[in-house]
Order: sequence, then C-alpha cells, then structure tokens
Amino acid sequence: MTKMMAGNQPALSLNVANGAKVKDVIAAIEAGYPHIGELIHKKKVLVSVNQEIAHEDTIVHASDEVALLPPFAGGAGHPESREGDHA
Amino acid sequence: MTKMMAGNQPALSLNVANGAKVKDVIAAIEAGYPHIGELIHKKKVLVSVNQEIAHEDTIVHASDEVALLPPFAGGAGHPESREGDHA
Amino acid sequence: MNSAAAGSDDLFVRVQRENFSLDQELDRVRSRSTRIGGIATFLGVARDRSRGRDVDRITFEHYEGMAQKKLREIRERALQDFDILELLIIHRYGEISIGENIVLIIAGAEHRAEAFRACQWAIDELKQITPIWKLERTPDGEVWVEEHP
Amino acid sequence: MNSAAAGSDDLFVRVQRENFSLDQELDRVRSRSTRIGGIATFLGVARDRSRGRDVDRITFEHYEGMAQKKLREIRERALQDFDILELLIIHRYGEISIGENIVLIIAGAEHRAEAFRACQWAIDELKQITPIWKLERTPDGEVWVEEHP
Repeated sequence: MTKMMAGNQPALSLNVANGAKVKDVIAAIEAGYPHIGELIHKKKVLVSVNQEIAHEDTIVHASDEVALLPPFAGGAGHPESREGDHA
Repeated sequence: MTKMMAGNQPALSLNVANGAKVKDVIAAIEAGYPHIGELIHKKKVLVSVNQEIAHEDTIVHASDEVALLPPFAGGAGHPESREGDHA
Repeated sequence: MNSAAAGSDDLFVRVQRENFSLDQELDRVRSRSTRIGGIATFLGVARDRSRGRDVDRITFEHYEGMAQKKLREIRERALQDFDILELLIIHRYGEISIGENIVLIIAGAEHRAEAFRACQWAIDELKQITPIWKLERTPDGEVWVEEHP
Repeated sequence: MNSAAAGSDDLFVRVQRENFSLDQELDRVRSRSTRIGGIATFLGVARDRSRGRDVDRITFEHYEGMAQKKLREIRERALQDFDILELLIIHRYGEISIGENIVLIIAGAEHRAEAFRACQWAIDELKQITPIWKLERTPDGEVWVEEHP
C-alpha cells in the first residue's frame, strides 16, 4: 500500500488492517497527522484508491494504491477573472 | 463607378446620373436585368457603396465603388448540423 | 483603447491564398502580451460533405478590399467588446482541397471564458458580414453555396 | 462507438514533459476524418500574473497513471456525449516558463458549435478531475496553487 501527496509533503506511513475501509485509513491518518485529517474532513484533500476517488466505505486491500490528493490545479489559470488582479 | 458580382456573372454596365440614390441604381438594374432586381428586392443580393452595405437612400457619386453582393459564405460549413446529411 | 494594436492590423487580419501555420500564428498572438493565459482557436477545414452532397474541392472568392475591411472591423470590435488581449483572423481564398485549412481565428485572453466567447463571436460575425463566396465542386457540378438565404 | 479510436489513445491523450506543436497535433486530429469541418482548440499558456502576484515560473506535477486515466475518461466521455469526431488532450508537467504551452485541447467536429462545446467542456472537466498540481514561483517564494477550495 503506497501513499503519496503532492507538494513537499513526505510520504505517510500507516498501519491499517487488510480489508479496512477508507474511513479507517482516515482515522489512522488523523491519529498521527491531525492537520491532514482535518483537510480530509474539509474535503480539501481527497482520498483515492487504485486511482479512483474513494468514499468512506471503500474497502482497502493490501495491494491497493491509496493516495491523498490536494486540490487539483491542472490547466492554465482561471476561467473568469476572479483573482482580483484587475478591478 | 464599378460593379461586381461574385460567381460567373459578368460585370453589369449601367447608366445612372451622378448624385442618384441606390434605389435609382436598383431601378436601372431591374430594367435591364429583372432577375437580379428581384434578388435585390428579396434581399438575396445586397448593394454596397464604397465597401459598405448601402440602404435605398444612399447617394452614389461618379467615383463611388458600387457592388452587388450575393449571400456570403465565408468560413467553413455550418455552425450546426442543419444540412440533412445525417439524421 | 488597444492603441498598441494600430498599425499591425496587416499581420493580425489577412485574406490570403497561401496556407498558414498554427504554430506561427499562435506565436504571433502570444508574443503580444505575457498576460495571455488562455488562447481559444477556431480552425475551419474543407469537409468532403456539404448539404448531403460529396464535395471534392472548394473555391473561395472574396471582394478585395471590403473583405479585409470587414475582418478588421471584427477584430476591433472584439478587442473592444470582450476582455481579450489579441484577436487574429486569416481567411484563405482560391482553390482548397478536402482537409485543407480555410479560416483561422485566434483569441488570446487572460482567462479562457472570454477567449472562447470572442473566438465564437468572431467566426459567427465573419460569416455574417464578410464578402466571401464559396463554390463547391460536387459530382453533379459546381454550386455557389448560399449560407443564409 | 468510436471503436476506431481504441488503441490510439496514447497519441490522443498525453501527459508529457516536452513541448508540443499545434500544427502537428492538428494534423493528427484532422487526419481522423475527412468529415471534420470545424476544429476548436484551447491552448493554456503560462501567464506572468496569478492572483495579483507576479509569477516567473510554474512547475506542474501529476499523479502518474491516474492523471492519464482521467484524461482518457474525459476524451471518451466527450466522444460519447458530443457530436464530435475526435478529441485530443495534452498536459505538460515539469518546469514551464512564462509564455510557454501548458495544456492543449483539440476538438474536431463536422460543425463548429459542437467542437466549441466539447472543447470548453473538456478543459473545465480536466481542471475538476485530473490529479495535476501547480507550484508558482513568485518574488515571495513558491506557492502550491489551490484552484477550487
């Protein structure tokens, strides 16, 4: 089970029982990294399992690829000028 | 005063008094070329003076460039499929 | 506004026989401002079908002078009415084979929504007000196409 | 549907470090069908301003595998949901200087309205569902950008 997170965040290391649910993974993260747990609860960070966005009851197996995904920012800039850099 | 028309149409030759209005030009066209006069009345053919679309009361001078413009068809194809070439 | 654009219209509005390169034209637009973030482009190419008929070649004719004038007007109105930084329009004339480029509109803006809006408006407007005519060669002969009766 | 497209996804959906040529990618799309008449393109380039700050360089990172998977999904849904003939998506990663290409979407259709719709939908969707992140370097330091909080 691998975990990744974009940015300068190091990989997380967690112990979660095989067959646990995503919510168990989140609970384990919260215990060790409360600020990341908070971001997950606020939906600022999403959890993916095998490259698909997971929900709380998604079951995680030992061979699964689990990732924590900060807000995406692909593409170029904003659709509209909402940036306040021109009045 | 030059006249042009797209297509395989030859140039028209007309005698119109200097200072006449576009409607006088149209009347002269109708006399010699009734089918073109009809197209103008149906707005299938527009009249331009000096490269701007003219209206009936636009005054035409000897040095003006007058043209008869069939329906435009620039660009590529239609915006929507209205062609009946797929159900 | 957009006084920097005056004088360079000749490069940003063209009616020409030759083909054009998208990379080259995009560089031209992009070089106008480092604020450009979104570039919307419309490229019209010659299709092999029109109004249910096969087409093997298209010929475009334009009213020299008026065509360029109308395209310049479109560019100026787009620069005024949309929040864009540049707009380029090229229309080819002469014989065009199936699959070849016919028309190109490039709109460069800070943000993509306006680039798309300006690009779509410009191609719609081009078809309405620009004196350009299209002759399609089909198995049944050549036909002048009337886009909007 | 669009079974001809299967297997060639690799060329029509790419996440790559290298720059791309619009002419080359347009030829790729155009060569898919002689029925293509309208091609709408979105090109995203690196701006020198973001959220009121100067930016002198942008770095994109992606989640290898999932990014490609999501872009393939976008292409497949676009081919299904819009009346288009082809859709190509390229997103670059790594360091990108101001003015350079970031992302390209090309939608080829018989008619331009659908090409524009599909192109706009695809870039909006890309930003929503593709795991790609952006680090902007400004005079105040480097910042990971959060597009939608």
